[in-house]
Amino acid sequence: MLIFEKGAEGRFATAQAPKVMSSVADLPPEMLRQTRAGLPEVSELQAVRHFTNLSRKNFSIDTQFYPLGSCTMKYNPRGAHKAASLPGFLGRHPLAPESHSQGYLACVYDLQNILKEVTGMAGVSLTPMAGAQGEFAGVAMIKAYHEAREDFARTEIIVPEAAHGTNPATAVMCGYKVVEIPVKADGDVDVDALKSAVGPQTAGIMMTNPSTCGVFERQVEEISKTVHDAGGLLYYDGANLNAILGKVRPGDMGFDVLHMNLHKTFATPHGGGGPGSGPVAVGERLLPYLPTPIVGMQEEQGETRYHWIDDDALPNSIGRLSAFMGNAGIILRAYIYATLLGRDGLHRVGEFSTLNSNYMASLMAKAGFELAYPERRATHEFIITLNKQAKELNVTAMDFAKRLLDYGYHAPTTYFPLLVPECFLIEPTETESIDELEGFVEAMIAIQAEAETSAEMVKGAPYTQPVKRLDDVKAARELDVSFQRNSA
Amino acid sequence: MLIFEKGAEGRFATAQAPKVMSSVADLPPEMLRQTRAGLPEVSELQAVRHFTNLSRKNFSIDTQFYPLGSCTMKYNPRGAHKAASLPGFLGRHPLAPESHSQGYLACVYDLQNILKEVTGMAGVSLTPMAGAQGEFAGVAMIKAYHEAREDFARTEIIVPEAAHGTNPATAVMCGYKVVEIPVKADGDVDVDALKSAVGPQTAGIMMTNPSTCGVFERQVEEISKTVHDAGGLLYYDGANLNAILGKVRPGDMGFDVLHMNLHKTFATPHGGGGPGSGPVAVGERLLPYLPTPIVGMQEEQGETRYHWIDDDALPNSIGRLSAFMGNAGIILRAYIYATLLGRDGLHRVGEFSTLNSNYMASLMAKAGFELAYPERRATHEFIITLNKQAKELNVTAMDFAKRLLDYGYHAPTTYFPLLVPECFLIEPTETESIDELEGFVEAMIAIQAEAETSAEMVKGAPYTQPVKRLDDVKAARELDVSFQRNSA
Amino acid sequence: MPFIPHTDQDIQKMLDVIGVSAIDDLFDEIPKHLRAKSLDKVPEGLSEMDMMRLMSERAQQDAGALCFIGAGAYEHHVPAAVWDVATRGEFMTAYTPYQAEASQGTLQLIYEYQSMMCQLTAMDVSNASLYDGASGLAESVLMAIRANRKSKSRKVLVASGVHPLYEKTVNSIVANQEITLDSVALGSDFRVDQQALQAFEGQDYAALVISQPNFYGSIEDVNALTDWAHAQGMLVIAVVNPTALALLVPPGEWGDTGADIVVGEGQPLGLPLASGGPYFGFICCTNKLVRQMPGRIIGRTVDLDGKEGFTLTLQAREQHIRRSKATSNICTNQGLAVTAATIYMTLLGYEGLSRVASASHANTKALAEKLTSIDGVELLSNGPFFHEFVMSVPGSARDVLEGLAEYSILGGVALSDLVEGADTQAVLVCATEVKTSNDLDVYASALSAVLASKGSV
Amino acid sequence: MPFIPHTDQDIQKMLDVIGVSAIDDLFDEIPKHLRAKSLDKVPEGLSEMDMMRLMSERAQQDAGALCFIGAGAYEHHVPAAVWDVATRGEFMTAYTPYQAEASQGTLQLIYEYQSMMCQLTAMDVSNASLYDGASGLAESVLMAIRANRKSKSRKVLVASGVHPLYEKTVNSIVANQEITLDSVALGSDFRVDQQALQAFEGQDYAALVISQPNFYGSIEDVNALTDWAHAQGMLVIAVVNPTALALLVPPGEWGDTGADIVVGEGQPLGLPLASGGPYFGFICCTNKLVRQMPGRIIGRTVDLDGKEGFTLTLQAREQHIRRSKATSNICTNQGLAVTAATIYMTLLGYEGLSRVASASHANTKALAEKLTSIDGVELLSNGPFFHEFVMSVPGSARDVLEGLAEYSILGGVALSDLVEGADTQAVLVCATEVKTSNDLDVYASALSAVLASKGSV
Ligand SMILES: Cc1ncc(COP(=O)(O)O)c(C=O)c1O
Ligand SMILES: Cc1ncc(COP(=O)(O)O)c(C=O)c1O
Repeated sequence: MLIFEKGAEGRFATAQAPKVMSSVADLPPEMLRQTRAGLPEVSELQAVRHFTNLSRKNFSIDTQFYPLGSCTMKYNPRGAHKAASLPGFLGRHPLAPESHSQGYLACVYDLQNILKEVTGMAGVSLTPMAGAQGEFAGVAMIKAYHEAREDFARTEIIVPEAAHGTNPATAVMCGYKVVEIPVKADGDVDVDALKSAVGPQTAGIMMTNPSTCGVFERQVEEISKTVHDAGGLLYYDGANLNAILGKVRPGDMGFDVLHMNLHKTFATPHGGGGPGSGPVAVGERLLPYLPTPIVGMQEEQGETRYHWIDDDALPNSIGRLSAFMGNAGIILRAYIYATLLGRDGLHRVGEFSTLNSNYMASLMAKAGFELAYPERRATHEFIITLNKQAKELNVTAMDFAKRLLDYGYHAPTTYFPLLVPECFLIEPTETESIDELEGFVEAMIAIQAEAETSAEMVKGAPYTQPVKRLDDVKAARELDVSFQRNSA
Repeated sequence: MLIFEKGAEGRFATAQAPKVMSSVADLPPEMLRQTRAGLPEVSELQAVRHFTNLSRKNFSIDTQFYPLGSCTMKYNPRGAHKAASLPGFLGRHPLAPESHSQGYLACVYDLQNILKEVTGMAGVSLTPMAGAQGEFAGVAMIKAYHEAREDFARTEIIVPEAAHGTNPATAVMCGYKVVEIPVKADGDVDVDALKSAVGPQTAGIMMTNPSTCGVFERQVEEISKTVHDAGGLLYYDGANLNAILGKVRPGDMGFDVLHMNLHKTFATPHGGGGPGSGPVAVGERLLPYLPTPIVGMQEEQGETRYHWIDDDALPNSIGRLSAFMGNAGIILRAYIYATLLGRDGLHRVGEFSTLNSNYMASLMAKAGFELAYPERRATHEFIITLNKQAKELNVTAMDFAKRLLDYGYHAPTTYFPLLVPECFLIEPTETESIDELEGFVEAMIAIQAEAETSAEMVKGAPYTQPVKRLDDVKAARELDVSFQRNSA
Repeated sequence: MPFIPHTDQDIQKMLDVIGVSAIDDLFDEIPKHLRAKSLDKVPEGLSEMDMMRLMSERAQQDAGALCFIGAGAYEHHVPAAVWDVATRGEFMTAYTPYQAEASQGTLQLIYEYQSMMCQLTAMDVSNASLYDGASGLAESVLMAIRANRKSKSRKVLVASGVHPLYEKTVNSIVANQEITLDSVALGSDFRVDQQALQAFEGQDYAALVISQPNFYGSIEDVNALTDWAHAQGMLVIAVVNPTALALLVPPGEWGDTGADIVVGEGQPLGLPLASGGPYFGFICCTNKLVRQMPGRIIGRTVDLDGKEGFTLTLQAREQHIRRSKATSNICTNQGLAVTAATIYMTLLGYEGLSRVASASHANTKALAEKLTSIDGVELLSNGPFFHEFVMSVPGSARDVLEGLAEYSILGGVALSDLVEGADTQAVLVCATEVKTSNDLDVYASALSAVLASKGSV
Repeated sequence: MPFIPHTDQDIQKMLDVIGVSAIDDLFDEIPKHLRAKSLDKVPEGLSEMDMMRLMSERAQQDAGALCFIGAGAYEHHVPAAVWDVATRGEFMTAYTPYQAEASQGTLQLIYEYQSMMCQLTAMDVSNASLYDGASGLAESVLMAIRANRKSKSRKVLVASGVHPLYEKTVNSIVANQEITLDSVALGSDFRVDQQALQAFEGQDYAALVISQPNFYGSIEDVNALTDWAHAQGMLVIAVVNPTALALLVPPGEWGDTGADIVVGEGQPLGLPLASGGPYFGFICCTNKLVRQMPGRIIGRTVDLDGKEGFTLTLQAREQHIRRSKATSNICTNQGLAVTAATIYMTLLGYEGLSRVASASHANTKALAEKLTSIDGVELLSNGPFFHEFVMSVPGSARDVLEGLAEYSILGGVALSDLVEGADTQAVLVCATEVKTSNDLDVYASALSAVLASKGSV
């Protein structure tokens, strides 16, 4: 039942409002609202109960294994949440003077440095509010770079076909044309195709490495040389940074700019869809274009003072991407996570996420599931294809995914990347124990057996969730996206 | 699966321990533990996931209507929890000097005064840690009173048969003999029986009013006179104070001493079984015997100073009941609750809890359920008896209770008070909306229909909970109260 | 190993199954010379206890001031229940509800959120959130350009009472698509100058951006502006404060036909100031424009048994389906902030939100009176205002604010810090419902003291 | 109406169904002259916002000191996850698990708690909690009196290293049943004086109470004490600190046959200092004594389908069944505190708890060295100690502590405040793992300064 259907006219959580209704008689009457907005009218208990019960209808890391590929659903340390929620942090106004901001600025400054070190880049701006905005910032910097050199001919961004949807969408938002290049059967980019695609019209390439195919792009140096020789720049989509944290750095691979997804690699909570944080890091060439604000530091007579670096100090910046400085609370959580792990801990992330993924891949292969790239090492994630099951048993990846919910596991990412048919992109992360990994594989084996003997049952799954499969077509055709009192 | 079964040897949540293992070489080796204690060995994620999922197996106020009679399961304001969890309160050591305790002491002092006012008594001590300890303190004060007067002949405490089990158990803990007196068919105490029970051996009577029969004891003044005339004192079990808050005060009814259940009347969370808080309030006669510590206040040159009143200042006190001062955090929450409600709000508690209860009673009577005391007003709770259903359909109160769980309602208190067969003691509380009350009655009506047509199905309930009905006999016979690694 | 559960035995077993002898072997496809050395510049890890100590010290450094800054972020009372419930693991540690059946909690909540925003704004459709108000305005501009069938213009007109940082943000974003913004000058009452507006009559703009209340706290004549814009063939983009919506005419009712797109900063709805985020941008529009909407939208539908359920809908607008043809590149949005806002709106209801709005207004009026009764302090906002006003102080606003900061009072923002060319004596001040009348007095006497000690210059 | 959801329509409908015309009519069975007037002395209600402000100010008054007090309540790092999970509504707002099927969360958790306590203490059985350590000791004494079949004595012997406030509490409770406590004197090393003990040889006591470490922080020779008591036909009641159990021989292994009853304060297991509560008392015993155990016990069993499940068991010991014949009157216990402790023990594990214990010990040793290197300060604890020691300061301990408090250092407790007749120069000091070496230095220099300013007298 919707919260709107639970109320009664005139009911509200009285303790939550200022005691008296102050007069607004001084405001122009024609500017005043005439109709009551139909917000819910419930008691505090009704509100708490409603939303508590709603929450119980979710899968989450805290309740289930959630191996959603490309999303790095690792444990979100509760300590990070607690520390970031200290009153001093929650109460700080974004425009508070620097004299009242040294604590917060210190954290931002320290995180900038940590991210520089783990990416091997020269500068960092934390302001982008998610991966996609980080991409935007990165491509906008590439554009600013070419324009500063009066190189206006560069109108194309190259994107491998396995790329995440945000990559081409971002390129277009930055005013570029998108050129897609194919990925080979072994998961690596088709470098020949790349070579024939590059030219004086090439502004740059957007790449993920490891790619969304769950393999490490082995020709990264050749790709780098090809694009650079053509005068383009290399963008690194850092959504998969978890795989290589501490093992290889984007800066060392030849990338000019990248974004990170702090909500993935740096373990900040995903919040049912966000907020995230998508800092950008750049090499020397792009330093002047970093989005603002950034935090700088000065030592003065033994005293450390942190200060904002804004457009005035960085006149060629691509500018501001949010009113203030992005998702400050997520930045804090990421900083805390890095502080808890330290250099050794960050180094281990790549190792153990890769170990977990390869272990699962091995178990699944041994159990007869088809790996999309059987000759390759898995990175922090790997792909299986259920194409055979779809063809022979008429049980699709979607069916396996839904049935997994009945076994208490969140489904992996399905049908992405698009180039592998009936695929599961499986990312266990380093924080899951061997028991969970094995449990998931056992569930898959059990579902395979079910698919062979009772395909219809599997196709009807899930059975144990608050709802059965939903009618998406109806949802789009008979659009109902807002409750109307009389539509109930 | 038990948490012990999820671990692996050597695993633990590393971030939670001091970094280095310090040496204990200076301690006598024969005093050092030789065997590792078999605590769980799990990661932080495993721990969070395990206990989060365990919590999801509970009914609670935050998730369900929970009309457990005699327990006052009302909404626990989240604001009270938040304020009581402020670092200044959580960090205060119980033995901190008064100079560093004025904030906390002020809250205690204010609550003492509020409780005096709502009970109509002369003095309050907040130290008892739950209702039963409050009872203990109260009866111990009665004993101290008689002994101070060298009246050693008083060896009996009178208790109506409807009394809560803690009443007789407490009397015995205080070294008294228990004399039970009957309750009449209309729910009131049998005053004739009382009159013949009292005498020079009577130390006092323990009474609840409204009684656990869910009715107001109409002869309270006569009872008071009878007991007082015999030289005994009157103890008021305040577990049901919610019914009369702001409407009638125990002090005005003639009681000499009472305890309150702050976790009931003052809305502090019940915590899956506790902690509670059971302050005692007394009339003038018992003031010297209040348990310590208490908080006093002095105005000095316009400055307010709060201070502890301990055994030194109260030499006839029955003494201390805990190492420090009871469940301080619960006391804070109760104070905050009273602060949020204020005088008008406290007054409304009795009114609306009584309104809700009478409404439900009326609905149930109209639906054909049998009220235990149909001629009486319901108080904040009321009793129905399912005796007819048990006899005619072989569907017992227990069966109805279990089936209610399937309908998403926590069962009322069952089989208490013992004098009403197959009873439900139903206490909705004032914080539940009319919708919940009606929903519960509808569920009862539906179960009644099920009982008439499919009794066996009802007797097999619940079906939607994590487990079906449990084998209590096996639990007691083959006692398994502690996990052994090899018993798994 | 913090957060990594593996024991030595686990690791050995896993390596054996994989068939390698060391974890490092799993990286053998990475060219050796690219392999990173240790991360020297990253400090050693801390235990949670040591981390908490460090962070507590830092948080303490920024704590304790009495804050009268508004300018786009407002201090309101946040009911304790809001974040207690929003941070339940099931809300906080889930992700985008791709598996609808296992995400009905988040999905229903967003559907309810969308409904509440439609109620507040009097619009037909809301999405599931954008990043923040400023970037949300950029998305609205892009949306208006796409949506305005009558105009081919790549220009948008901005009533210059819009937040200057929003304008900067919009520029950073839309300039890449050769979209430009022009501004209408402001009158001396900090409201749109009708004269200046007339100068744009007949020009081709895709949309007019109207802020209500505007950056200076002033209440604009939105009805006239809306009708004017529509008469010019422009779409109307309303930038609104959601608290104010409980008092002021909702954008869906502006002028004859209402605004077309409504956007704003969701922070006042239960989000702490928190250095600027996470907040969230809300965006609503008319039914007609729904297919141009950026970001996620949740729809109500039924399951196989005909039971009500919720799911992501109209995904064909989104990047994961439409890629380069998507309405926006946004993917991760501000889910948890929306969760909190939904609980906030539920707890407050229309009645509560109205009281918050009117109490904020009353406090701000009272503060303006107190401060401007100080010698040399003048009220510059001479039109009606909501919960912010502009005053002029003797001497430099920056200096005065610095002086106040020494009294632990953050007295507002110097307009010239944010608006190029603004009066250097002007301060933008805000007082919401959280301020007591004593707080206002404390501000007033500190200001008197600061001015006195500066010799009033 | 705060927390009351009723609208006027609701009320009218309800009154109509009941058949009365006003709420007041529902109270017509209460004699009119007894009806209360308004509660004048209770202040007016506050909104949550105003309440938070009031409480924040009060909390702030007590905040900020560096605390070296132990004496039964210890400051340990509490992992953030502990209370985040423990305060989930389903744990916090449920009650005693009477409906087992709808309470498996709480029931399984308590079963796990009981198992952990048995592991820590090396005992067979644990209950679900008592109120606190002190009242728990009273219950243990009552239990021992009931349980000791060999002795009809109503006396219990207490090794006087037991916490003085525990002794007071026990007395308040058991004196009502004419049970008395006698104390064995303490030696100069703050441990039981063997000579004094011998004096009780052959006397009839139901039990001997042994504290490990004792109130003074000293480690007792528990093996000898246990064997001596058993030889005298006394049961052994062990009072232990649960953190110390990770380092020291568990009571189940004391002497030849182990302690019979183990009791203690659970606070160190994840509970904040919080002015003294809620904490919880734990109690464990041998299988033989289980039917004498006070309080609730959870058992593992199976459901109708043979599936594992948990339920209250041995209820025939309890007041709600046995009434006047119950083993105790306890009903509501300390459920939520136990929930937190169970999560704490799970997160720490044996390894973590050992490190907490040894780091606390190391810090205390270091502090003792630092403080006693100050002129005139002497270590009185000359036997082995765990995480507390007694030192002697020049002049009055109370004065010195007051001096330290002005430096925001709570330097310990003056022994004479708690122990009648104790040395007025003696201070009991504690340093747990939360203290840094800098904290210890801060204490040491403040103490030097205080002593210097007092002219060292
Ligand atoms: C490979 C890849 N790139 C980019 C993104 C976009 O990041 P965000 O969702 O934070 O905008 C994602 C997110 O899912 C991703 O998986
Ligand atoms: C009538 C009555 N008296 C006393 C008590 C005992 O209170 P507590 O459980 O807080 O010890 C209860 C608790 O359930 C009760 O209902």
